[in-house]
Amino acid sequence: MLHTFRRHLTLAGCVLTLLSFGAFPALAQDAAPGAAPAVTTESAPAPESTPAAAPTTTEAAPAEAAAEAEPAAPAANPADTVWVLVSSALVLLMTPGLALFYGGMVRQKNVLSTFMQSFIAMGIITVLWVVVGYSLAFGKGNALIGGMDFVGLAGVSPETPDDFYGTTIPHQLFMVFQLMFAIITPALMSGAFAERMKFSAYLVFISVWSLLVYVPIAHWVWGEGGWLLDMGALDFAGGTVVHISSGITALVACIMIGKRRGYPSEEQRPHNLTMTLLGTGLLWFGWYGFNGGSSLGANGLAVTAFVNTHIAAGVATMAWVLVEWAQRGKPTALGAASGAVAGLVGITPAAGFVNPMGALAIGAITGVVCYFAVVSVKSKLGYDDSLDTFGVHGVGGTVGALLTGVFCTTSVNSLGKDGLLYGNAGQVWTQFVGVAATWIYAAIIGGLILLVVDKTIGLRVKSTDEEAGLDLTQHGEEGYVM
Amino acid sequence: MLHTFRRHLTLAGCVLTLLSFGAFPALAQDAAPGAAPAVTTESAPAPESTPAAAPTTTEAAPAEAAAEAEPAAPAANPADTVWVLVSSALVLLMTPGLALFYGGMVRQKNVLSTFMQSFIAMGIITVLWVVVGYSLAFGKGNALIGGMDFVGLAGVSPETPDDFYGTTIPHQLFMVFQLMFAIITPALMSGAFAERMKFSAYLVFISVWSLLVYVPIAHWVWGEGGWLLDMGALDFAGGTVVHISSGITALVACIMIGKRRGYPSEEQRPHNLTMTLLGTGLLWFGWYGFNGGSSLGANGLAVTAFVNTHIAAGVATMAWVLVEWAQRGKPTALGAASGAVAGLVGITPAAGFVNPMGALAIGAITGVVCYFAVVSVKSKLGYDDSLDTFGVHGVGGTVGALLTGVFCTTSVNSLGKDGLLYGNAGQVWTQFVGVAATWIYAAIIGGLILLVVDKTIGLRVKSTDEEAGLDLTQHGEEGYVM
Amino acid sequence: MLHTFRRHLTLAGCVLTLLSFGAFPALAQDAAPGAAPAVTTESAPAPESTPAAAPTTTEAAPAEAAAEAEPAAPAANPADTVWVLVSSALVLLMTPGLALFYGGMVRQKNVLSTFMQSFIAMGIITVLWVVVGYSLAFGKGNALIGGMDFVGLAGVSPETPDDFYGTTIPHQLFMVFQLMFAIITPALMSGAFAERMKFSAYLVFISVWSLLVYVPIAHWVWGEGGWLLDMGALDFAGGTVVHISSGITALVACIMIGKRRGYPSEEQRPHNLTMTLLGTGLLWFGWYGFNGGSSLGANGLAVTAFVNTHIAAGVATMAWVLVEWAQRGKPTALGAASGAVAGLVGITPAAGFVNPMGALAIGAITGVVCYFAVVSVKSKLGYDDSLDTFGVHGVGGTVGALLTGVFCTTSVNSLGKDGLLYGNAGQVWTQFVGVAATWIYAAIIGGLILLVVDKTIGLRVKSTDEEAGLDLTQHGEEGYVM
Amino acid sequence: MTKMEVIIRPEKLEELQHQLEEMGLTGMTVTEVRGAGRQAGYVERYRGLEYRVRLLPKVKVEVVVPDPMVEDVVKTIRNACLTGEVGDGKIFMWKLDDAVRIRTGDRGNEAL
Amino acid sequence: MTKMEVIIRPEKLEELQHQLEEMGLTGMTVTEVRGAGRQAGYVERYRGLEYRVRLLPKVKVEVVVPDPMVEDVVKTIRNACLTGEVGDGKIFMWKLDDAVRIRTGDRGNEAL
Amino acid sequence: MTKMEVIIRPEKLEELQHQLEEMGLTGMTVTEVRGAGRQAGYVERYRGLEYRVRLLPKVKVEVVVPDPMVEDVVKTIRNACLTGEVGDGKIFMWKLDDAVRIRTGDRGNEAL
Ligand SMILES: Nc1ncnc2c1ncn2[C@@H]1O[C@H](COP(=O)(O)OP(=O)(O)O)[C@@H](O)[C@H]1O
Ligand SMILES: Nc1ncnc2c1ncn2[C@@H]1O[C@H](COP(=O)(O)OP(=O)(O)O)[C@@H](O)[C@H]1O
Ligand SMILES: Nc1ncnc2c1ncn2[C@@H]1O[C@H](COP(=O)(O)OP(=O)(O)O)[C@@H](O)[C@H]1O
Repeated sequence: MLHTFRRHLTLAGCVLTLLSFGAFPALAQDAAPGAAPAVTTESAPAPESTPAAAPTTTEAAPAEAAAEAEPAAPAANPADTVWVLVSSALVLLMTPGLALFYGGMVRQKNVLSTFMQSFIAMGIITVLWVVVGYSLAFGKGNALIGGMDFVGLAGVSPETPDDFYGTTIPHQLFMVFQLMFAIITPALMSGAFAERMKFSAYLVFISVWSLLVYVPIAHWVWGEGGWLLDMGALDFAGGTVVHISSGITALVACIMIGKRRGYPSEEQRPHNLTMTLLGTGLLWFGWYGFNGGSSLGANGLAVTAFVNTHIAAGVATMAWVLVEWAQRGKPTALGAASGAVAGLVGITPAAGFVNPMGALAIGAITGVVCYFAVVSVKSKLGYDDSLDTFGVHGVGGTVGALLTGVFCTTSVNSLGKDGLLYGNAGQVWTQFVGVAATWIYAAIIGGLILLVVDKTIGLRVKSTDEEAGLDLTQHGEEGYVM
Repeated sequence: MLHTFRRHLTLAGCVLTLLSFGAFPALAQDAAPGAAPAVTTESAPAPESTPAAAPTTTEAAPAEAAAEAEPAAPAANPADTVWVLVSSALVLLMTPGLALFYGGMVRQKNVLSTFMQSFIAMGIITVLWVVVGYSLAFGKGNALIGGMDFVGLAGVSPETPDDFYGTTIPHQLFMVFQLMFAIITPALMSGAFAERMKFSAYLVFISVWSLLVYVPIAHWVWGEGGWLLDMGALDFAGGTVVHISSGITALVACIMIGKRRGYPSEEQRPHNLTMTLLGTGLLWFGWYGFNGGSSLGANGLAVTAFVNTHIAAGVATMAWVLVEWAQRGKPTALGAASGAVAGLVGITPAAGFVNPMGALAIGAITGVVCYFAVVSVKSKLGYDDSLDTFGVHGVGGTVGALLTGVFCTTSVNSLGKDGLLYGNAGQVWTQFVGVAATWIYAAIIGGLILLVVDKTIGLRVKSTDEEAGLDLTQHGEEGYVM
Repeated sequence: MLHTFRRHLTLAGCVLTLLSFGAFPALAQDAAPGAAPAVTTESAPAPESTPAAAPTTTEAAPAEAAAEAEPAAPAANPADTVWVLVSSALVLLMTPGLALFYGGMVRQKNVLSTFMQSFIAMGIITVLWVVVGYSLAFGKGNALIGGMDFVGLAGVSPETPDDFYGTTIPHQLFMVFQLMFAIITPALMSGAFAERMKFSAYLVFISVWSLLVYVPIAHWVWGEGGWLLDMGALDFAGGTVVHISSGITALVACIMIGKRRGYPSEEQRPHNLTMTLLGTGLLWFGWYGFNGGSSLGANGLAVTAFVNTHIAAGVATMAWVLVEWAQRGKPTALGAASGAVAGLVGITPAAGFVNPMGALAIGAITGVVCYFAVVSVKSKLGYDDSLDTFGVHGVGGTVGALLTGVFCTTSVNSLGKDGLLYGNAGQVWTQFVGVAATWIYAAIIGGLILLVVDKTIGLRVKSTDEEAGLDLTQHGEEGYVM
Repeated sequence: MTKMEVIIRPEKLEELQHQLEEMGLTGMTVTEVRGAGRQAGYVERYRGLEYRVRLLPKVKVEVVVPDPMVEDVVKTIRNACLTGEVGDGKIFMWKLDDAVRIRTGDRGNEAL
Repeated sequence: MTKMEVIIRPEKLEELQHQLEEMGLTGMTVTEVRGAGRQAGYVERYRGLEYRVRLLPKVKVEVVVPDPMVEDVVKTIRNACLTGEVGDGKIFMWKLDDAVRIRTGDRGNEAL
Repeated sequence: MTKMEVIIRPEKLEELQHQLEEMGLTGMTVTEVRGAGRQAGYVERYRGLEYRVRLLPKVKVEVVVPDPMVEDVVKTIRNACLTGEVGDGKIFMWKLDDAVRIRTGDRGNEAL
């Protein structure tokens, strides 16, 4: 039966690929004739890196629309283009970084399967995104979902900007930057159900989840006409879209799939913490692109997001380590790594809306809250969120999203909002609605997908396969032969 | 005798170094007086990042020549400069990435020697390139080889652009970007004859190969007046120059040096696939600079190359894994890594000439073809291309170069060509000539160099040294003491 | 007692954090109203990436002051901003790179503690720097120390440049770029006293050292009015500030704390040289940002620094390996790594002041001198500078700083100086004064701090803890469970 | 004094150690080994090259006990390590001639 | 029942396992060890510090066989592992008192 | 021929090997093991999950010696490995029935 399934999967994959080829002659003209001379208009002042551009420049649109009306197409700004190119590369690197981060925490016999859960996302999500995902997230649609106009990247120019998203960088660059986020998000979930899910089930699960959960939420929060965007919920770089969505589905998944064999009585220590620490380093490094690049331009907002990201990571590292030291007697390296990631998660929604002292506060609070979520809450409630996807991304993303409503200030970003501390208590409520909607949606739809996958393919490997390890049984390989 | 050789080598190294010092007073004036005020001319519109510049802007030259005639020297464009600076750094990182990629696939006792084959290229090729290699590749010469005008980097300004290569970035930046390519190419070959070549032989071999094989081919394809360039063969970022040249010589080398002791009867499993996967991540990350940076500017072409690179890598990962799954019953992590690299190789010549759907097709096809080259062809023909340099780089580079002739379109890059699918079947023939010339040249000259090295130094370590491992016997070290 | 200390430390940490929160409402207005429209002035020609800007543009000030006088605030240059953003990220990555570099050289039982000594610096120094360190280093002060005007980053704008430091990039970006240097410097020291210092002592030591040693020296060399800057001592990217300061204190520290248990009779081989080599790769990669970014702009100076950095690293790799091969009979991978880092250290002060042939010379000389410092001098004098912080950073930094006085030339950087080879022997003396001052200050104050920490907390772990390893005894973890 | 060499599944180590401790036996020496036997192995493939891996990860526990305890220890081991599936492992045992505690020089049963 | 402890070159493991299997002996336990003896060691140098490494990688194969098979097994081992160069290794053997199959409780030769 | 199995602190290996060599014993086989006994273990914590680690890194040295040398070897071992602190380790010893040098086929004491 698995055998048959495998055949089907292969077939499906090939068909998908071939279908998408079918699309390309129709797209041969995607670099429109108007594109080539576009850059000669660069001296036009308008699209110069706007210093306070929100990730989606709704409010800025009028101002720029004028400039756009005159030439055939607005020109991309070279400096903005470089920054988002670099940021895209940095965000891509986070996925191998995540593979290391998670891979070091599992047992040796599952290290490759854990890596694969990240690496395969770089494959499957790329294909899905360019074929249909990007269009559904960012194509013209309604408040809930995008449209079909960008299917197969039709009309997504590598030269000229879109007139709504990233109006100073080529549209295709905006598309690929967003793709990097779409890749890492499902991979984040793999931490919760590590060491026990079938690879085939995982592959189907993240494919469907990406289209049915990630894509809609991305549209709500960042898409033209998305209801959370229009409501004024702030999410600079993906606190809800990336971290809450994955964190919540991850929680549902680890409860549905059940605990690891032998958990928690058997010894399940991380097999290689140096790997986890290297992963942390790469995540931290890549996160500058994740948050800093979300300014979509080489401007003060990028600097703000970069600096806030760094500060939150640093202070959250200290916060986790110091609390752990006081509570448990020893400061751990895994604690430092966990704190850093928690801080990075926490600052994600806020990075372009708060000042450095806000970042310091958000980092410290997220670090401490995640510490207790991971160390106390989990063991009390008894689920096996094996590598703490929920504890760090779900909780950290939620804390960060709410605190954004507390610390945000228009003195940093005129296209943002003022938060609680700046006299606008309502922003916390707005943030809460965004968070709650994401929680509910990700839990229900994520849960349904898992249910269907479980009933058809089966989520979990056989118990003896779990004993032998997923590397051997799912992939026919061993991580180390030393 | 080896002992004597070693002495000679040391001497040679020192002499080389000292000679190059001798050159420097003569070069003290290399930052010419005109350089400092150059940037003040930046408001001149011409050299603003030209959106469709080919890596070598032959056709663009007239247009810019006008602009250049007016001021003393054309100004470098700051955004273009940043992008190529970053890209150079990214490409450099690919060499340590390659060390990890290969290092993980060998047995533990040879891991350091495999690393060294990459790292030492960062040393020796750097020295050779700045002293003479760059000049021979990119100095003014004839259709076959460059000249001596840039020896010791004389006249290669850090401020002003060259008037032929990278006309919007400082000449020295173009030089160092090219250097990164020159470094990784010989290191690629080390996969074919892994675990059995003397370090001394390797060092001499890659030095000579770099000057006699890499440098001429780079001149043919990218150099001013190079015959393949003038013929209209397209190679955006090194499909022929980098991948075919190294892949073919690698095939010759692994046949000449013979199989590893005990191959294939003894167990020779990869000792650390997590290392290989991390290497894959770094290669993928660095490849954005490799291909994206080959636009030499912060323009739409960079975006095109970046996006195509990503898409091809992603789809080739899926292609390899799915075919393997269908054929052998399990999707492997090493398969995902191999597929990703195959896709990256395949898109290299095409990255700036095709649209995203072309990239999708090239990625899928290269992934599948390389899979069969590695899994079926090799074992049938019986050579020991140990880490599949030929199977991935030779085959993938060839497939990519030919497919460039199929999928290329001037709608993406007006300085490119239309390919088979856009009504110009002749481009496939042009590409074929480029491929064939590279195959023949790299096989013959590469083979001759190996022959000479074998007769003088001897290519292969003693059999007992091979048993003990190259780390101990060539370097007097062990990779792990755990 | 340790227990009590731990409590205190925790408390101190929390208080520190909370205090800094107290500061934030006062800072809510830090993105001043004038900031938003600033970028519209970008077409003003003056602040376009000045091609020969020294890291601190003292001399350039008059020229730009004019431009600044007109608009309310000078605009940041987008291309310069991107380059320094990227460089900041690159420099941050060097700290995990250092963790790998050092971590691979210690024994397995101490690998996590070695990592932690780097990672914790990313936490604690970040907090100290934004609260007070940056202000003391770069705030308006006197010849010896900065002031209090930037405490809590008050007035450090994310939009507009400072009028002295990095006048074409947002002030906050200059701040965070400098922060990355402040992070890695204390972590460098950890190599000298590896495998035997208490984590609590380390944490206190680097906190105090950062404020009392790093901050003042940074002010002397780079700060407005700093006495070494005014004297004309050249230090492009931190030869004295980073490498000599840490190298000298490291030497004092390893003498004060004493040799490792069993050194040198017991076997203390590096436990994982592949880790060290990967670390070398990341350090090399990051160093492009370290040196290249110190131009603070996307200009020819950045290219000069980038190219010089690469050349020196490459040639020093060869120099170390060849000397070792001649002297000891085998070229080692650890030698290649050590040579590369030595070359990178040596070129640091010189990167923006010499031409490529100067870089070649500096790389070769530093490589050879450090080789002998590490291999001969250390064992003769008998101290246990375990991972050769002094031998590489202290010695290499000193050699590089002095050679800067030999090879520097105003033909490369008009804001630099001419050195010995260009007729100005006096520059060597100026450089010597800078070196000597740093040696003396770092030795005395560093030594005093260590003394106080030793008398209060105790520097060294118990002998049995040293036997069991610092991972278990300081952190309650193991690096590998395989 | 009898030396008992016990080959078990890695995941049973913790339980075994726990139960031996409850019997008062804290001394033991543990080695990671790989074992072949009736338990089926795996096939691994690396780029198409196929390896039949018959050696599976096992843990070897060595414990030296006074002769009268041997049968009790056998019982405890079976109790702790039994899953009933092929591959549960073996106990091999033989008499020692002597034992020495390095620290004190104690010999024989005293040394345990 | 005799326990045979065989120290061999790592690269001979596959051949040995193959030949033992052909004799009908599938049970064995394998450990990675390092061995010193007549075989010359290596000198390693790390930043000039010199280490004489006399312990070389070896593999220890433990196989328990019924007493009558011992001489045949010795032959097979020599056949599979002989290179003739110093360092081919040793076989050490001694009689066991008992063996237990954990899964079933079988004792003695039954347990093998 | 007696087999001596010596469990020691890892950091004593070099000294022991040195002293045995001085006695003329170069042959030995070394394994990395983990041992529990009277020596106190450690507590490890990973994100709050607590593990009592009772198995500490030790090194097992196996050396087969002609019977008359046994007591001398015991002395040498104690000399090389004694720290006096708990955890110095043990020596277990038993008589072998035979030994074979694979290279030559030598048997018994000849094979050592
Ligand atoms: N004859 C033998 N000699 C040494 N070790 C053996 C022998 N037979 C089995 N073993 C060890 O015991 C383990 C379990 O044996 P196996 O036959 O797979 O299962 P079971 O003991 O349940 O029948 C093997 O993996 C191997 O390590
Ligand atoms: N006396 C001994 N006790 C235990 N193991 C030994 C002894 N002598 C040799 N060995 C083991 O046998 C291996 C091979 O021995 P060696 O003397 O090098 O070669 P050969 O057996 O061919 O003479 C050694 O590496 C060691 O593991
Ligand atoms: N009964 C035993 N069987 C096997 N190994 C033992 C036994 N007792 C101790 N050991 C080994 O000896 C080591 C040292 O023993 P321990 O009791 O901690 O110290 P000491 O020998 O100094 O009293 C242990 O770590 C373990 O490897």
